[in-house]
Amino acid sequence: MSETAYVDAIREALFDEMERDERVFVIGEDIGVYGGAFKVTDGLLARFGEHRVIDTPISETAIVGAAVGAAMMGMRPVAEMQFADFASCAFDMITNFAAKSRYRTGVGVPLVVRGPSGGGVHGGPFHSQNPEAYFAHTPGLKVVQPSTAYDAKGLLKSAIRDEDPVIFFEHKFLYRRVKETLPPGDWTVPIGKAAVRREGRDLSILTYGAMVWTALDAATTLESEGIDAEVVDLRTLFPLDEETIVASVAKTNKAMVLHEATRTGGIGAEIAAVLSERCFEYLDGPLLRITAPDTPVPFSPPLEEFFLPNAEKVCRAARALAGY
Amino acid sequence: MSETAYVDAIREALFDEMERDERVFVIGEDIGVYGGAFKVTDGLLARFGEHRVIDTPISETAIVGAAVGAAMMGMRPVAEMQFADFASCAFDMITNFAAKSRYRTGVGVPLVVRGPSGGGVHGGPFHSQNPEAYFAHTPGLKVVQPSTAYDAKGLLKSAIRDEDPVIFFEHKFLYRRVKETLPPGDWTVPIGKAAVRREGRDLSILTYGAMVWTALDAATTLESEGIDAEVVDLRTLFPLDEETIVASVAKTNKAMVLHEATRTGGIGAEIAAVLSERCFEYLDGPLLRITAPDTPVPFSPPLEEFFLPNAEKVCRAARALAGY
Amino acid sequence: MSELTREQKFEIYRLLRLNRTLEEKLVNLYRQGKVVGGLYRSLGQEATSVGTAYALSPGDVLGPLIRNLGSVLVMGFSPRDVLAQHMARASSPSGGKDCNLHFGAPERGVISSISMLGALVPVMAGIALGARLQKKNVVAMTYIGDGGTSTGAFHEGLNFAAVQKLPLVVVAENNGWAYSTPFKKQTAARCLADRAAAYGIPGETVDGNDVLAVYEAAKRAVARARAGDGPTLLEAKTYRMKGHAEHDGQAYVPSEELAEWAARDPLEAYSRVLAAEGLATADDLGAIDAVISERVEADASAVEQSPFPAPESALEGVYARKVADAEPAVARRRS
Amino acid sequence: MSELTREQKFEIYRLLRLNRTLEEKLVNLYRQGKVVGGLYRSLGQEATSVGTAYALSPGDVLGPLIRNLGSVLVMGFSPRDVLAQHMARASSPSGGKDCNLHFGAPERGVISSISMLGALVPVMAGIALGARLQKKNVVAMTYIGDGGTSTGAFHEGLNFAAVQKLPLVVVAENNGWAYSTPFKKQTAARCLADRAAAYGIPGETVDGNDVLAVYEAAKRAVARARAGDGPTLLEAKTYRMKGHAEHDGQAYVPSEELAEWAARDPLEAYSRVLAAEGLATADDLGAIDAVISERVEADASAVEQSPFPAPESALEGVYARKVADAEPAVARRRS
Ligand SMILES: Cc1ncc(C[n+]2csc(CCOP(=O)(O)OP(=O)(O)O)c2C)c(N)n1
Ligand SMILES: Cc1ncc(C[n+]2csc(CCOP(=O)(O)OP(=O)(O)O)c2C)c(N)n1
Ligand SMILES: [Mg+2]
Ligand SMILES: [Mg+2]
Repeated sequence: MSETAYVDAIREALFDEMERDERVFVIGEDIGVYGGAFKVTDGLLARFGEHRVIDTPISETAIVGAAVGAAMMGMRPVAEMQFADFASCAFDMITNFAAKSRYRTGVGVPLVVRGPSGGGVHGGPFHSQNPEAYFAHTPGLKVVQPSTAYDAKGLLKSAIRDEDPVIFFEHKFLYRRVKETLPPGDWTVPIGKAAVRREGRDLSILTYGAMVWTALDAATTLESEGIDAEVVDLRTLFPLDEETIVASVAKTNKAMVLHEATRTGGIGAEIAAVLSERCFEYLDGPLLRITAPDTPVPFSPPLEEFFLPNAEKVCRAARALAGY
Repeated sequence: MSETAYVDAIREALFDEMERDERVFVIGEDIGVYGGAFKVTDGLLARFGEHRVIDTPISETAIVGAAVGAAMMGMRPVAEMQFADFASCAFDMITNFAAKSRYRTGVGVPLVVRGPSGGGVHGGPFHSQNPEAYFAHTPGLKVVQPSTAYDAKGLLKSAIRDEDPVIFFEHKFLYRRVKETLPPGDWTVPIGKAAVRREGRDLSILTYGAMVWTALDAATTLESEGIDAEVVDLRTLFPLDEETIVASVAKTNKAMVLHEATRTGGIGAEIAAVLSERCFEYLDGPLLRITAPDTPVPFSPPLEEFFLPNAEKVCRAARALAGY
Repeated sequence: MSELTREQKFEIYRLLRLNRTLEEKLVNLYRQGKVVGGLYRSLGQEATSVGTAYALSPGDVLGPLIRNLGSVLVMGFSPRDVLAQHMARASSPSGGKDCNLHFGAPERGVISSISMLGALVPVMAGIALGARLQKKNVVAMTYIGDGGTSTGAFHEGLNFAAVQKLPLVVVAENNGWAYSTPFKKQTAARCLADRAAAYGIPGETVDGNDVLAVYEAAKRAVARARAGDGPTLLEAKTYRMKGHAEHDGQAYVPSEELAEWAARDPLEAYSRVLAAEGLATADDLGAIDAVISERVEADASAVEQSPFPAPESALEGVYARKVADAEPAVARRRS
Repeated sequence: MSELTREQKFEIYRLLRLNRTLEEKLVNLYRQGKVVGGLYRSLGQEATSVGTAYALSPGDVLGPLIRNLGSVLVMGFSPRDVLAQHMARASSPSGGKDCNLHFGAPERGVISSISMLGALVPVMAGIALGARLQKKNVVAMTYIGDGGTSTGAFHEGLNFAAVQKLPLVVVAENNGWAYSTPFKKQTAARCLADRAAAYGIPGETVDGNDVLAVYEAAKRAVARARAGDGPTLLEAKTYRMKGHAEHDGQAYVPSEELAEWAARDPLEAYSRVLAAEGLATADDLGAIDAVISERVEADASAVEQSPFPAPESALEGVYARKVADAEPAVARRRS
């Protein structure tokens, strides 16, 4: 059987859900005729027509706003941000209208805002951001980021079927670099559940998105050095799957968080808090954060390489931690 | 000597800085003739004229954008958000234009965005928010929140004189409830320095804004129970004064974070991470977070009361922690 | 010109009066400290709210702002709903979670705004879009103040609606002021209808204090929307007779302006119309007024006696299904 | 009508040609994999960039977008700057921190945009405001695409500038497309100049491929701004002859449209004008072209040989003074 790339898995999820449920439609910039800047929506227009594949003006607030309204009318909109960075232009609509509607008025807003985040492709400061922590600090939203094609498809389906607004971050570095054979049929991956990607006894690397692969790389190196790392793919960033995190750390007694987003106030901070609260007795060493530094994402390749976490940095931290 | 309220201290800072430096000007909605929704800018128009006290249309993006441009031209704008909640409408401008300008192009943007945050006045979901963590996750910004009239004045002066963009959150509950006698003359409070408000040996309560007063209340109660709490007022939320935090926790060996913002991904999370990294060996108990729950800010008084942290909740947590 | 029946004309009168009487009661309660939070008046603007909302048909959807008390009454929300909202009671449509006119239910044809001005315009475009996708013949109507038209959200929403030819009517309620900011400091455009050209849609200005004129203009805009001819920007020229909220004495407002507009009170004007058409004497109207006052008083007492929400309900309803506890889980002890 | 001197007319020609030749070199480098990131073309739009920027005076400030290569050349940035940016070198104006035309320096009259379209409009209003506060007679000019006019930031910025009567010229570069989105799906307005009415400011449409017409129109707008008459929205009708970026084959563009606009190439048109005015023969221009090509080639080799930035410089420059370390401090051990 042929392998499906991460980007194609996302398209399949959209396609399947649009076939399954006529309330589902997609809306965004250049998603119709062009099929999206990354071709995620390629072919949807031909199949579903321009009523359900809506090309919009350059108006992120209107895109998300229209999704909010349509969701209130009973539809299931999937709004694309051409780059996740541009969600900043719909920030109010996402964090105040979509996130708070159910709580304030009992009117749920089942919508998905999805788009490519992350660096590694020399996109510069505005096409490489990882803004997930902004949304993970916003009650009412759910925040998801798949690392595999399987999860990309299964989580997006869950996101579309969810009764609440889900912010779905795809990692653009993975679009065509990650592939696998997907099972046929209609399956989903639940929101709110992490996955242990590699079992290990010595320390837990808690991570998500493209960094899952970095962690697995590092784990291979570490193994050869006698350090047995467990790699936990968080998958859902809000609400966190605290049970899986706690179980892992209770077993390994040492933890590090790895993410591509900048350090201060990132998802790693929240995990530190969860571990402080729930795993104090289990921790035999400090929680280390391997993240991008607190700077914008630089453009030039040597700068971006320096900026991004990589397996070597993970190994270095893991060795220090193992020494505790 | 007469006492100066927090709100008046802010006005004095604006007044003094506008007198001292003609590059300083204020811009925002209803700040001129009306003197601002909370009268923070009252009297500035009469003194400085409408060139330097600019009433704008309802356009948060234009307000901050104009401040960015003027700052690039060498001015020192102070932009008011009528409520801090509305900074969401200028989110892109703040986090992408202002925050990243120096890094990307070497052009600094010395501006202040200030406004009232916080609850306790039954303002409902959109007039009570504490959005500081969004901005503390944005490299390039500095984030400040004073708890006293002295700090309000001294920190705002520092913010205006800072070479970089500062997001200055005032707590509206404190505007008229907190007063003190201010020394004469031109003094400032440095950005990036926390203050120990109460020395204690048994545990550290790390907090800021209106919650400093809650912590002090709680400390009084706890004292009568034989628990000696140290209260650290962070004052600057990004970058954090890690030295003061670490010194306090190294002394007390137990820490809790108290903030009014919602829990997940709040400033408390970052502090947990800092302590995990830097104070692992010092902690004799889990770090506890006393915060608002992960919901929007509800309107009705019993709901808001339930939502907000208070001295009782702090005491309860402190007792649990002391028992470790 | 007006095809309104006699009964409808009376209904409009009752709605206008209910708007005003209910608001007067709220002022009263506010002064007694029984209203939680601020009180935003619609005095002098009742004709705009009632006239526009009255032009909708069953199944249409309205997105009111905080001064559109008349509109939510037209849509069938009750004085009790409004009173309970202002008194933050459990029985309020928002269950005490939000304030003033921030409530709604799509199935009842009302969408709740958030405070951020302009945000409702794209959302109401989405309402129209959602309905069209469901092949429902729904018209969406919403409001925007002179101040609100300066927001980016207004622009994006209306532009999008125009491109999509959505059945949307945006009523630009030009009451001369946005908080303390006069029209001239809000925009250099001559009037708000002029903003329509930017979107290639019809813009029209109507006397917002003449309820029948408002109704007729709104009816035309609604008809265009329903016929598939896209959005209309309908400017209603009216005046904010009170401060931004009750705490605001509006010292910044020229008294001549107030006097001029006081003479154009929409209720008095409409009463004169009814009299001139021989439909109602002052006594007839007085009788209606008395019934309304009585009802509002009764509703207010009932609401005053109704409970506040249970504190713990603060934690409910963030998600369809509860996903997280409010209190941090306790630290696990090593076994 | 045009008061341009002979020398100025040649200068305009050189700038147009430099824009095109430099861009051709970038295409070349791009194909060789030497350009980092995307390459955004201005082919066919050179007259709009050059004609508008040329209308500014020393001290004025310009905010270019990514297709305004000609404008930054007019403002005095060099081919080396542009090449170094595209090759992400240490010597680039942004030091390798940002890409393409994202660079600037207020003291050199250029403000760097961010990618978020529309954001530059309020910022350039702020430039004008800042200058006015300093009593400097500065005109600010910026650009917005047909797509960019749909953003809320554009609306807020232009509305604010109009209310404040700021000396701002906003050039709406209508090249028919926003990525794959045609004008008709961007707005229902007939043209971008129609958006001016919403702000009560003059809106004018000019042939964006006629450099002298663009210059004249820009000159008028600049004069109005300088005289204190406030902003102008100047629409330049032009055409995007290449895809959104080099990776985009623009299959969605009708070939007739392309053919039609190819016949209106701004450089060829201007060459004909110079010939018709008897100012320059094809040979004269050819000689100029050769000098430019040589310079661009030389600059490109120099830049190719120049170093990338030092990796650690990724940590520098977030704040005026360093406030935090990149690596977490090590855990302190209990003494
Ligand atoms: C985006 C945003 N900024 C600021 C405010 C604060 N605010 C509330 S009402 C108001 C004035 C509104 O004026 P207008 O739109 O004319 O409506 P009116 O009050 O006259 O009905 C302001 C500034 C807000 N609600 N939303
Ligand atoms: C706010 C925002 N949304 C989306 C994008 C992605 N994007 C970059 S260029 C572009 C098209 C721009 O079209 P237009 O404004 O007409 O300029 P042109 O490319 O034609 O010069 C888009 C959608 C962006 N840069 N900013
Ligand atoms: Mg108004
Ligand atoms: Mg274009």
